[in-house]
Amino acid sequence: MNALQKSLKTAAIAIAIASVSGFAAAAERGITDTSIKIGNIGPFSGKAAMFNPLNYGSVAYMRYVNDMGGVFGRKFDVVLGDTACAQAKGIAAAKKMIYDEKVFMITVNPCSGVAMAIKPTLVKEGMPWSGVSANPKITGSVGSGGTSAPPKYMFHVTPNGYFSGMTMGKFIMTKPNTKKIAIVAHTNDWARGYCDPAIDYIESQGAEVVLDTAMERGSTDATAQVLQIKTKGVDGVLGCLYQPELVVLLKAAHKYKLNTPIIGALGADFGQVVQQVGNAKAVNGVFFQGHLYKDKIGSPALEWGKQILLKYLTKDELPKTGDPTHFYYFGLFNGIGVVEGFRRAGRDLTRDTYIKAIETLSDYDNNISAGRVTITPQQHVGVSDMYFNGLDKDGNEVIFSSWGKALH
Amino acid sequence: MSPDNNSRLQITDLVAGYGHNVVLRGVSLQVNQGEIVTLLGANGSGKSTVLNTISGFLKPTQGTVHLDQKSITGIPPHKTFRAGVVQVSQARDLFGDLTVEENLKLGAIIKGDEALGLKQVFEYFPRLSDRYDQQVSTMSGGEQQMVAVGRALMSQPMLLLLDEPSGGLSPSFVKEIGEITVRMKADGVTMLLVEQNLRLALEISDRYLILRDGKVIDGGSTDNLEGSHEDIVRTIYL
Amino acid sequence: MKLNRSIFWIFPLLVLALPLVLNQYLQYVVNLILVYILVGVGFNIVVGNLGQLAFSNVAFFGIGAYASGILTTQLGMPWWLTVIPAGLCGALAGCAASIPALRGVRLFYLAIMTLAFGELMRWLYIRTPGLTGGSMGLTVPEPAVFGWMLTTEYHKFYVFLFIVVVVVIATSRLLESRIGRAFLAIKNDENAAAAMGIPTGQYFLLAFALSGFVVGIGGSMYAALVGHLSPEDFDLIQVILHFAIIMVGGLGSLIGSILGSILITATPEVIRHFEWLVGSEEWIFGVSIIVVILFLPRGLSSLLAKVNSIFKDRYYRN
Amino acid sequence: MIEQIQSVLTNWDAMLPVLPQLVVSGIAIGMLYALIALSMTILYRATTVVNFGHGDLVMLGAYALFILMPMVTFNIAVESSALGLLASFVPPFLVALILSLFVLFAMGYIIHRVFIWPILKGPHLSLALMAIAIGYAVRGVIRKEYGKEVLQMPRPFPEQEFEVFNWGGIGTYMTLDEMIFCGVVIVMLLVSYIVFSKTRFGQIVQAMFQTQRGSSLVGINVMHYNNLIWGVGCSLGALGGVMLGLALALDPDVGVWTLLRGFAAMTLGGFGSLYGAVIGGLIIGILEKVLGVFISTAFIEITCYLVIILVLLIRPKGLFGQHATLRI
Repeated sequence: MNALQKSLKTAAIAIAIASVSGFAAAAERGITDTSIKIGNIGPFSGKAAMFNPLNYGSVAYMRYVNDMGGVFGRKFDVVLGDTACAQAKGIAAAKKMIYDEKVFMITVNPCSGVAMAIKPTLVKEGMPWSGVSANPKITGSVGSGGTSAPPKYMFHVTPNGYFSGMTMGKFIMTKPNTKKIAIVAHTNDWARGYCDPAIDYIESQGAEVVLDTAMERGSTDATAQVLQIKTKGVDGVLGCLYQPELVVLLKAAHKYKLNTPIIGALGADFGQVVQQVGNAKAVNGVFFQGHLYKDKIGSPALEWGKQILLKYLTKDELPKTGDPTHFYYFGLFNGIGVVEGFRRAGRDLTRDTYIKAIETLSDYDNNISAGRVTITPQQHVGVSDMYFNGLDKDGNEVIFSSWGKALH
Repeated sequence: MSPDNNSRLQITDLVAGYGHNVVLRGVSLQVNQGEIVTLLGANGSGKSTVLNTISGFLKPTQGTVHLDQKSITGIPPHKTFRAGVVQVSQARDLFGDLTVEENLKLGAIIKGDEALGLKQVFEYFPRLSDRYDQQVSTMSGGEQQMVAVGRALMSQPMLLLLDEPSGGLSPSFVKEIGEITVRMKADGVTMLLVEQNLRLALEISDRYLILRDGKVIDGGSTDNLEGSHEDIVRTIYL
Repeated sequence: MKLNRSIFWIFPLLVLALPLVLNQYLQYVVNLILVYILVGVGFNIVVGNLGQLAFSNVAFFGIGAYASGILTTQLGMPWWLTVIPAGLCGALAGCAASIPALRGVRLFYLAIMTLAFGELMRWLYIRTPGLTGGSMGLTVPEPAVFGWMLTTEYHKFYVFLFIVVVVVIATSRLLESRIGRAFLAIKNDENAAAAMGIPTGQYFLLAFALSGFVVGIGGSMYAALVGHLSPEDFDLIQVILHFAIIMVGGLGSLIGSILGSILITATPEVIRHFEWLVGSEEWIFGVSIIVVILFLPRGLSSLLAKVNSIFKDRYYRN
Repeated sequence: MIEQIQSVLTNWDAMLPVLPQLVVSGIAIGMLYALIALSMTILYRATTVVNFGHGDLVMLGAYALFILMPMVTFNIAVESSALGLLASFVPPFLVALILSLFVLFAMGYIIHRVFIWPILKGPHLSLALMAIAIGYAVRGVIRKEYGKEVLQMPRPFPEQEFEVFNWGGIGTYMTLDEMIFCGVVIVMLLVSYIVFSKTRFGQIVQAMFQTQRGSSLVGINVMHYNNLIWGVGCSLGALGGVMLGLALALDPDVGVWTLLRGFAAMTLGGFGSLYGAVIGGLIIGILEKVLGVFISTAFIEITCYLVIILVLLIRPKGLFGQHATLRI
């Protein structure tokens, strides 16, 4: 197709759209009067595929909204893109969304490395991005782990790694007489995204991180880590680990009678971890897992979310066994925020009005997260606190806001 | 050519090769029971290919191979072995890290009477009974050749294919191998031989066949050839 | 049909016009193909031409990328000045990787040893956060050439194309020379080559260094293209990718490396095109490689060679 | 580095009492490496092909059990025939385990017959890439179906730990899992020793390891035995996969981790040596733990790489290896 034909075709489409809508909004890519195109990217394959439910949680919510009639008559047209959590593929996924699919915005994107790699393109193109990746450098302003003002079009509805990690630090520091902390982390950007801010916070509170140990993906044994921790005599352990390795660490801690609290980052599902450790004693009073929601997963307060997930996801998109896990709700959390932005932006939707609308979110109760969502032009991270799942004396699941203090 | 009743091996119009490279272009030959036949020919004339096609390492594209009037055309080596065709290859392909005993016993692992075989082999090669526990890779070429022939005899084959039995051996070993071959023939072993050593070949075999460019071009009985090999040499190379 | 070898010039000339018809997404994919062409060409020197089973390629790739990244971020050098140093770092790593081969480690021993070398390098990227940014990764600034910023994929394309054409032609010349013939001799029979008076040790070193140099430049381009390096990019998945490129393309064939990198880089994007296939990339990729090995054991270049003998690589015989 | 050495020296007194524990858990984890190395060795020993995709087949073994388990449980509950009654005495886990080993045996047999045998005469590289590609495809299918969540292996027995012995007030512990792993590996080692040195099958395998053409010359159906051995190697690997699944969780990516540990154990023990593979696995297991505690946990990951590189540079045939023809 030569340039002339191309421009003619573009003109024809533009005229057609303009004649139907008659609004300036038609000039904005990715939206028509009846649809909003959303790029939903994430690890559909590759070694971080366990984070894939984040994508499906968001998809489920948008399908639900579509079923309710959409936002101002516009329904979401969600395009899925596989990043495999690898930079080169992630960039391809994002560029396809931007230049080929011409989406209105990109969302979910759990992998920090990919988010960092596509950030320059997003900024250049003015492409809204609402992600769940941990690295504070992605949307961080001065107050949330970054060094300057947040990028205009990029935001987290959820907390980023900076706030989550810092809350892990805060939580352990509320335990009386906490002086020495040990870290067990994977050697990837996800783990460092949580643990580094936690270390900064702990050190700022006058306590000491005496040990920062590595645990590789796939490790089947944490003897070395636990024995090192034991010889240091620490008061608490932060475990920035994915679920399988977290389970291994907890088992080893129990085996070697390490009676120190272990705080998990957002990489695992509390219920599953407890089940997989297979021994309530090994978990009780010892293990606390970062938690974002207003109540326990599976509790009546979150039943509506579960219903949406079960209704709007296909069998392939849901877990093979059991109920939707924490990551599905995390995806919902992101999806609700993104959709709320469209509700607030009104009928005359452009990228600028959308971002302005998002920035009006203030103390917004999304009916799912424990913390209220607040986004301002200076602060593009929606939630800055996190809570912790744990078992109480009777072995019941409780959400703690600080050491020994239940949320409800 | 209809297979006649006395024939042990009957090959008709065999065409075979490696990929696009056709080596045999219609070989026909016959080996009778109790007979020793030698294949002669220049390098690359297809002698070893004939043996490999008989024993099944190579599938012919045309032609048939019959053993005792039963077709063994194109069947894999382990089946031709069961049918009674055993090859002693040029490279010998012995189990180097194993002992003489293990090598011999493996010769009868699929088929054959182990005790009978061992008795027979030690009759032919008394030297091997002294080297019973020696690792084969530490033996000399001649001794290895003995193990290879011995291993082949373990299954009491109906047809023995010998690929250059004298290759790379010292004159004394060549002589010994020759004598043993004659003794095996006396015991009724049928053999098809590929041999470069013309003197040895004509001494031990009943008939000879000359192969050139993948075809049998000449042949005859070795009985009335005493001393005059020049004709044969000329046919092979010119 | 009688063809002249000058038709090889047609390809780079044809692709010059690509930016006119491609959007930035497809242009990015083309740029990625250019990166992997160098990876394939470099890898093929050791594997295809010298016939050694060495998986150290990913280490060279990573070292090249990180060298470029570190020089631009730590020393503030413009990207174009770091391309050659990145290649040299790769070459240095190549020399290191040739040590086991020089000590007589061969075949599959060499394979796992170089595999371990690659993983060790990845460990090193993680453990030297001061230089490499550690597991958080290293953000590389926008590449610059003579003060010009390569802001779009189109800009990068022309620079990359120039580098690839120069490197590929140089490699081709080298492989057609005495050196290439020596590699071939070593590949066919190492002892015979030594007996013919070829100093095999020197040629091993040369081949590994050369491979490292070419792949290192590829790594430098990768750094410029992707803009964010993380240690996980240089893991064993990358080994499979590189390996697939040269096997699918055709061992020891320059044209094969080019075809292989086009196919291997484009396949995931084709799968991406069909949204219902999302998440199926891995098994489709695996199955495709199996099919190619079973039915086209000499790779795509053997198909081309059948079309016209001009595509037959003169410095490669099997 | 110097800091680390200093810290090791100052912590020596504190660390020393945990040494027995490190050795014990090193042996326990080493047994797992040993089993995987053993399965790779058996495969290599008969066919002289090194299976670069073995890790993914090990992983598949664990998933096979996971997939079969509900089917078995269901059938036993429903079936009321005599066979069902008989089966109800056998724990479903055991049934599922045996079935999954059988499935992996069939997989190995078919993989060799369909994908490896036709290209066996081709270049080494094709073989290596073929094995890798098969593994990659297997991983892709599993990930597509089961990759979205962390699945738990069904447990045949509760996790429990025991104090093995006590030294100056510091106990050394072992879990039931670890004890069973050790038991299973020792049994498997004995079984494979007997099979390979005392049976006709073992003699044939021995012969094929020496020369495949020579084996054809004595009438061995080389293809068939190669297929069988691939089956045996894969099902033995699957047993390792099941243990791995019990120790960790089901993870489609465990293959790479497995493969490199297996290689390290094989290299250290010497290629082709059965007991070498086991001893290599044990040494690496212990080394990982000791280096991990005394130097830094960062060394756990690279222990196996360092072992591979150092062994191949210093003593390529490993501890008990013998030289043999390699076909990759």
